[in-house]
Amino acid sequence: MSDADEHGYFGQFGGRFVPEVLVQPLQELEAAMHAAFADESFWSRYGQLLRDYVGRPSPLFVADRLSSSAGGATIVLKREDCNHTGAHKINNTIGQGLLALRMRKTRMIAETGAGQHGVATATTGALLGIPVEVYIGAEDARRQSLNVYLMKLLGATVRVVESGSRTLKDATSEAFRDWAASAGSTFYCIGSVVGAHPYPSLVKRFARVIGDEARAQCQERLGRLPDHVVACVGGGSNAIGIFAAFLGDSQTKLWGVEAAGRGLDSPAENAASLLRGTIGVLHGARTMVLQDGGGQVSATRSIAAGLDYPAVGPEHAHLQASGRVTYVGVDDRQALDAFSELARQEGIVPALESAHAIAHACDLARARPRDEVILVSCSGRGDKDAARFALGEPH
Amino acid sequence: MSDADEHGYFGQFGGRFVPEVLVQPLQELEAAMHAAFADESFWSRYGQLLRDYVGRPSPLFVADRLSSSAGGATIVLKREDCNHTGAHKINNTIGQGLLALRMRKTRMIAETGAGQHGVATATTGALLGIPVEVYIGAEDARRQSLNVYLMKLLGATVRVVESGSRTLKDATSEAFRDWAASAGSTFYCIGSVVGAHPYPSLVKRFARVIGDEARAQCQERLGRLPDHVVACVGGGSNAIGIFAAFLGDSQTKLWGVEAAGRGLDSPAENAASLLRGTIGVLHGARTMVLQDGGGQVSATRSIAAGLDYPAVGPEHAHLQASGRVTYVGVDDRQALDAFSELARQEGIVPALESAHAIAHACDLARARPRDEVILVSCSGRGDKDAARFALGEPH
Amino acid sequence: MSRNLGAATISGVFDGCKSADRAAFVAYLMAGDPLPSTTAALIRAAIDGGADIVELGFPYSDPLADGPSIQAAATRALRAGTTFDSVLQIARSLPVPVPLVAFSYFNPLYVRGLERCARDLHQAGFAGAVIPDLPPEEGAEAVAVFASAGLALSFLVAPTTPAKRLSLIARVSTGFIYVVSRMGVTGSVTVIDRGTKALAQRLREQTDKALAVGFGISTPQQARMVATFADGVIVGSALVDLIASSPPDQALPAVRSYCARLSAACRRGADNA
Amino acid sequence: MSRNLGAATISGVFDGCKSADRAAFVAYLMAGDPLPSTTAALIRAAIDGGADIVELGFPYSDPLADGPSIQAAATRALRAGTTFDSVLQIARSLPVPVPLVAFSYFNPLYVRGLERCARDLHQAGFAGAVIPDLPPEEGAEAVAVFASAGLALSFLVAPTTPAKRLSLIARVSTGFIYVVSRMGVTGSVTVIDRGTKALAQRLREQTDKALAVGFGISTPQQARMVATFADGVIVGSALVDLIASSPPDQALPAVRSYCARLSAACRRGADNA
Ligand SMILES: Cc1ncc(COP(=O)(O)O)c(C=O)c1O
Ligand SMILES: Cc1ncc(COP(=O)(O)O)c(C=O)c1O
Repeated sequence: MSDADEHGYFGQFGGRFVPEVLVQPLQELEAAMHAAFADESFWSRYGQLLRDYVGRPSPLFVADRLSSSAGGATIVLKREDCNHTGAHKINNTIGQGLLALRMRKTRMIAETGAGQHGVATATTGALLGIPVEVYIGAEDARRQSLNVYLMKLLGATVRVVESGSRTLKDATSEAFRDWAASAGSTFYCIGSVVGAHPYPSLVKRFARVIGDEARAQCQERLGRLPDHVVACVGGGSNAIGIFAAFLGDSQTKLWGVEAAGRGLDSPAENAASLLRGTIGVLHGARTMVLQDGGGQVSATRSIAAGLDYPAVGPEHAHLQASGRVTYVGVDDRQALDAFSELARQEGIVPALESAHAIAHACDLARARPRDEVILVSCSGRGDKDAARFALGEPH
Repeated sequence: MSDADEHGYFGQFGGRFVPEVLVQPLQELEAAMHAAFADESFWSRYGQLLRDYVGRPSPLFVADRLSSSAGGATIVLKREDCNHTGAHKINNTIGQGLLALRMRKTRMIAETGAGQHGVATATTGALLGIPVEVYIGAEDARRQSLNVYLMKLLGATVRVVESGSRTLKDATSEAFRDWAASAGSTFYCIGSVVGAHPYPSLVKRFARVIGDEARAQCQERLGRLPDHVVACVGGGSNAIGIFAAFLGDSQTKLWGVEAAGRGLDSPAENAASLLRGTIGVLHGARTMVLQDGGGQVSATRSIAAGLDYPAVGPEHAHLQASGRVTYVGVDDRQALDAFSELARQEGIVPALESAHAIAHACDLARARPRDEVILVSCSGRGDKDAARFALGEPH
Repeated sequence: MSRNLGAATISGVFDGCKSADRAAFVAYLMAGDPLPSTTAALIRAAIDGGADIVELGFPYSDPLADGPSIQAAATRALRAGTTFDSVLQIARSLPVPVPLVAFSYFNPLYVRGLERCARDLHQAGFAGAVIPDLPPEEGAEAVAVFASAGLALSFLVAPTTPAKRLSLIARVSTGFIYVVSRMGVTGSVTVIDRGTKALAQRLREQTDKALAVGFGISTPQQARMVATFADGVIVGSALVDLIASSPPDQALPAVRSYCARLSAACRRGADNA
Repeated sequence: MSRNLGAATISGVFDGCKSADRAAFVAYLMAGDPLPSTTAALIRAAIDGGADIVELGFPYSDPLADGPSIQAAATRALRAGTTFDSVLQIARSLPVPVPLVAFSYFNPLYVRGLERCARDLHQAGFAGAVIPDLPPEEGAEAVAVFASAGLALSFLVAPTTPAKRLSLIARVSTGFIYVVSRMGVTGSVTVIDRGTKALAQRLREQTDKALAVGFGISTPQQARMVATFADGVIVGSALVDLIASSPPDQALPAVRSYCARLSAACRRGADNA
């Protein structure tokens, strides 16, 4: 296992590089997190909401037609797209929302890129009766107008960020700035396994329901563990969530898929922090960062807004360094092909983020025998992307 | 119980009023239906797909905040919005798709209004490897561009119908015309408990998983049956599906909610076939029809495209006549209010169709004590409607 | 049956044609298309051209058995304000009685009341009716009501109709039996289904009633072919299209000459090979 | 500590001000804003106006601790091509040595390498540094490296800093301790938080090191109030805004006169009540 040490480090990655105003709020959060994790009533309320509200367990689906069309190993999908709000993000926001209630915070803030985490947080706020404000880059707000509408409909205040590259990284910075001024009353509900300690550990704990369920389902339905587990990596929460359960299964190969955008070798045209980044510090953690030689954070680009982030959760940097997980890139074109392919072969329209994982799974399947099992995290549904394309956005 | 007699009649409603070319295909379908229903392997494959693909059982969710805000009885939601593709329609299309495979049909056709049944059929076709063509009125295609995009993405051919009022009724007529010419090879996958015998019985059988699950969940979670069950009625499949399990529970009051559009008393501005229709024959069945004195079918209007149909399943006409179910109208404005209210109070964005049922449930709740239980069929999610509004369509 | 004047009239027409070694030519027109006021003259033109029977369509909002041509004609007629009563009025206004068959979907009849409809149709001069979406299983009441009003009621058979139902339909039909020449809805086609002849022959084994073939016939060649094995040839969509595409002042002569060519094609003699 | 020339220089300035019964006035400027070529003159103007210490901001793409004014200044500076090296160049180009403190986020320092940064800053004439996103728990290496390069390293305390950490920060800071006057990020406010004085007093119980208060101070009135309990008054966003809003040819006199008013407000004598 690779949990964080007491200072929030996974190997050399992680930590808490934040302005002094945020140190005490993070310590308070850390203490509350440990208390909640040790409290059975917390988990029972969490489990109840995951079942009755989110609709868990999410299905495990053997994608026979996709497997045949890829022409090789058996591809199995963990269907986070079936969750309420359509992605894995809600597993995390409900956990953090319950923690916010325990901490008697009266307001939640969040950053969002694709809008999925924003919608999940707005949803959780409505469910638990906590007012929510969501920061979103102006560029993303334009690309994800459906999710912006949904957040407002759910009662959240949407704050459009015009600074920097006007995408997820800037929305995240803005959320941290808000929190610096409001931490007494406000819970910052971060959307992935990124940020300063204890966030990567906190988010991981709520994401790992994906892997825990999938591992048990594989054993029950297939009578065995998968040979491969594949997940896309933006900040890295769905990937950590599914990997967590398999880290100890040394025969199971783990694959993280980064967004290669217009190509891994086109600087500022991809979002492959692990494959093309260098060690740096962003949003409170030491991790792999896409940046120039002077430490200025680079612009990124991916067709999947949820992967369009220049850093990655520190645990992934560690899993890369340790060699336990192999990271690969899938570009826009390949992701779009997988998006249509899964729709046509199985009637499942995946999020473009998830389509990156599907694309790699098909690649893996091609060369392998039918009795090898490839488990893929289908982290979300693609309605948000279909809405963009239905509006005529080119793809 | 109120199943159809051998001629497909529920009391005086139902039957098979179709052109001669369709009689034999309907007889063939009826025979295949009975054979499938008697075959355990059919149900086991169906149950497996509902679990691993659709994500059933769908949750039962106690809407505490909505109940408090309505200020009375306890509202409980049956969450068909959590199903893959976002509505109850998929329960039916998967059943019919499996039947199409049994009958060795090589093509499926469907009509659609809101696009939900079209998406569900396209999805099922992709899943089972059956080519699909979907008829949709030109007016609906314009209103539901997201769903049109999704159907195409799923590999279906979308046929836009320019005849008549260019809405669901005309798409249905067109599907029947197609089937008249193609029944040898083609399965007509109808989207609700309407049409000629055996369709109302066939669709009911696949819809009743809603009520069977909900009844068991109520007993397990609440230790009792609901006092009221509420569902919206377009063609009537989600309503029949949830009512079916409770018809024998005489203490449980059943409510069907029709679309009152711009008002029950504005002719051609609502879609309340049971409340404002007269007995007639449409699409093969004797039922309640919105029509003029000369038997010409009226134009209808509802903000919910899925309710915008001038007739209703014959079993509902019977349940109205027998008094077992009470039918009421909810207008556009009330449905829109319920749409926002559920979003804000519980973080659930319902389909506008389902919002009609929510609105009536809130009305019922208001006057009643907290220990009364109102079970509502939340038949679908509202992303399709949010997409329309996000594009600036007025509401 | 002998008391059914309408059925007798229709049978008489078929008998007359048979004696003349020809098939009866049945012309279908949509009442009220393009206007209620133009229909009577179009009927006369068809008769002048040689139509032996006129099938008069009652426009309906949801004509499930019709293809685009007749759907569009119904839409035009309804937009022009055509109602059940105005179609009756058209029939009554014809100067000489012609053998008229009402073609109406079931719902307008059902809503008006079957008894009232039968009475009204009879009084307006109709000899019989075809209800394209009423199979005999649902038609018991209509059969009784129309018979006692002295109106023929013709049911349809289709290529898929199983043997058992063929004899049922043969039994309950009066006037003639409508043989649908192919799977599908009304509308012109380029080739008449090869199975139609076999279907007519199977039916012939069950009944002596007249068999009229329709759905898809549009050319004299097709009519000639069908006339070799059927008692009647029904042409609808092609005629409706012709009216729709003719300039208003040329519709009547166009209908007359088109009907004349079709009527000629219905002759079976050696001169018509 | 006595070998840390930078820390000694900075302490010297604070000592001098104390003797003069005034708080030190620390002026923050963003290097490279609006252009790398204008910064040296702006620094001179601030010094001419009476700045005792200049904090020079290194522009960074993701300035988490800064409000809109300084974010925008960083964006302008980066767009103008400002790099770490060009800031060093600006510092080296100043004609007379002034007490300069580098204000940089951690990442650019980390990526360049802490040892190299410390050496470069020292050689360019900086006396010390503030790293706003480096809490002491993560700062052990920076503390050692900067100390051995002869540079002061000032950590920040905030209203929420618990007592235990106050003493840690007091212990590891050199040159001065940066007292953040409120929760939040940089940017002008209308009222200085009442807790700031109490925070300074709590800190004073732990250390004799100079305490400079910043975040939000923009008017002479505010400076005067803060000067009553702090050893230094830091003004940043207001100065950055002034430069951004001045016509190019008036920025230098505007900065000079604004600094003069702030510097005057830092006097504690009876003449300044
Ligand atoms: C469906 C989906 N998958 C994946 C991601 C990437 O996030 P993470 O890497 O934290 O799972 C997102 C982010 O919005 C998402 O919406
Ligand atoms: C979500 C939803 N609910 C209800 C309906 C109405 O159909 P029915 O009355 O058959 O349940 C539709 C039809 O599209 C729908 O999409």
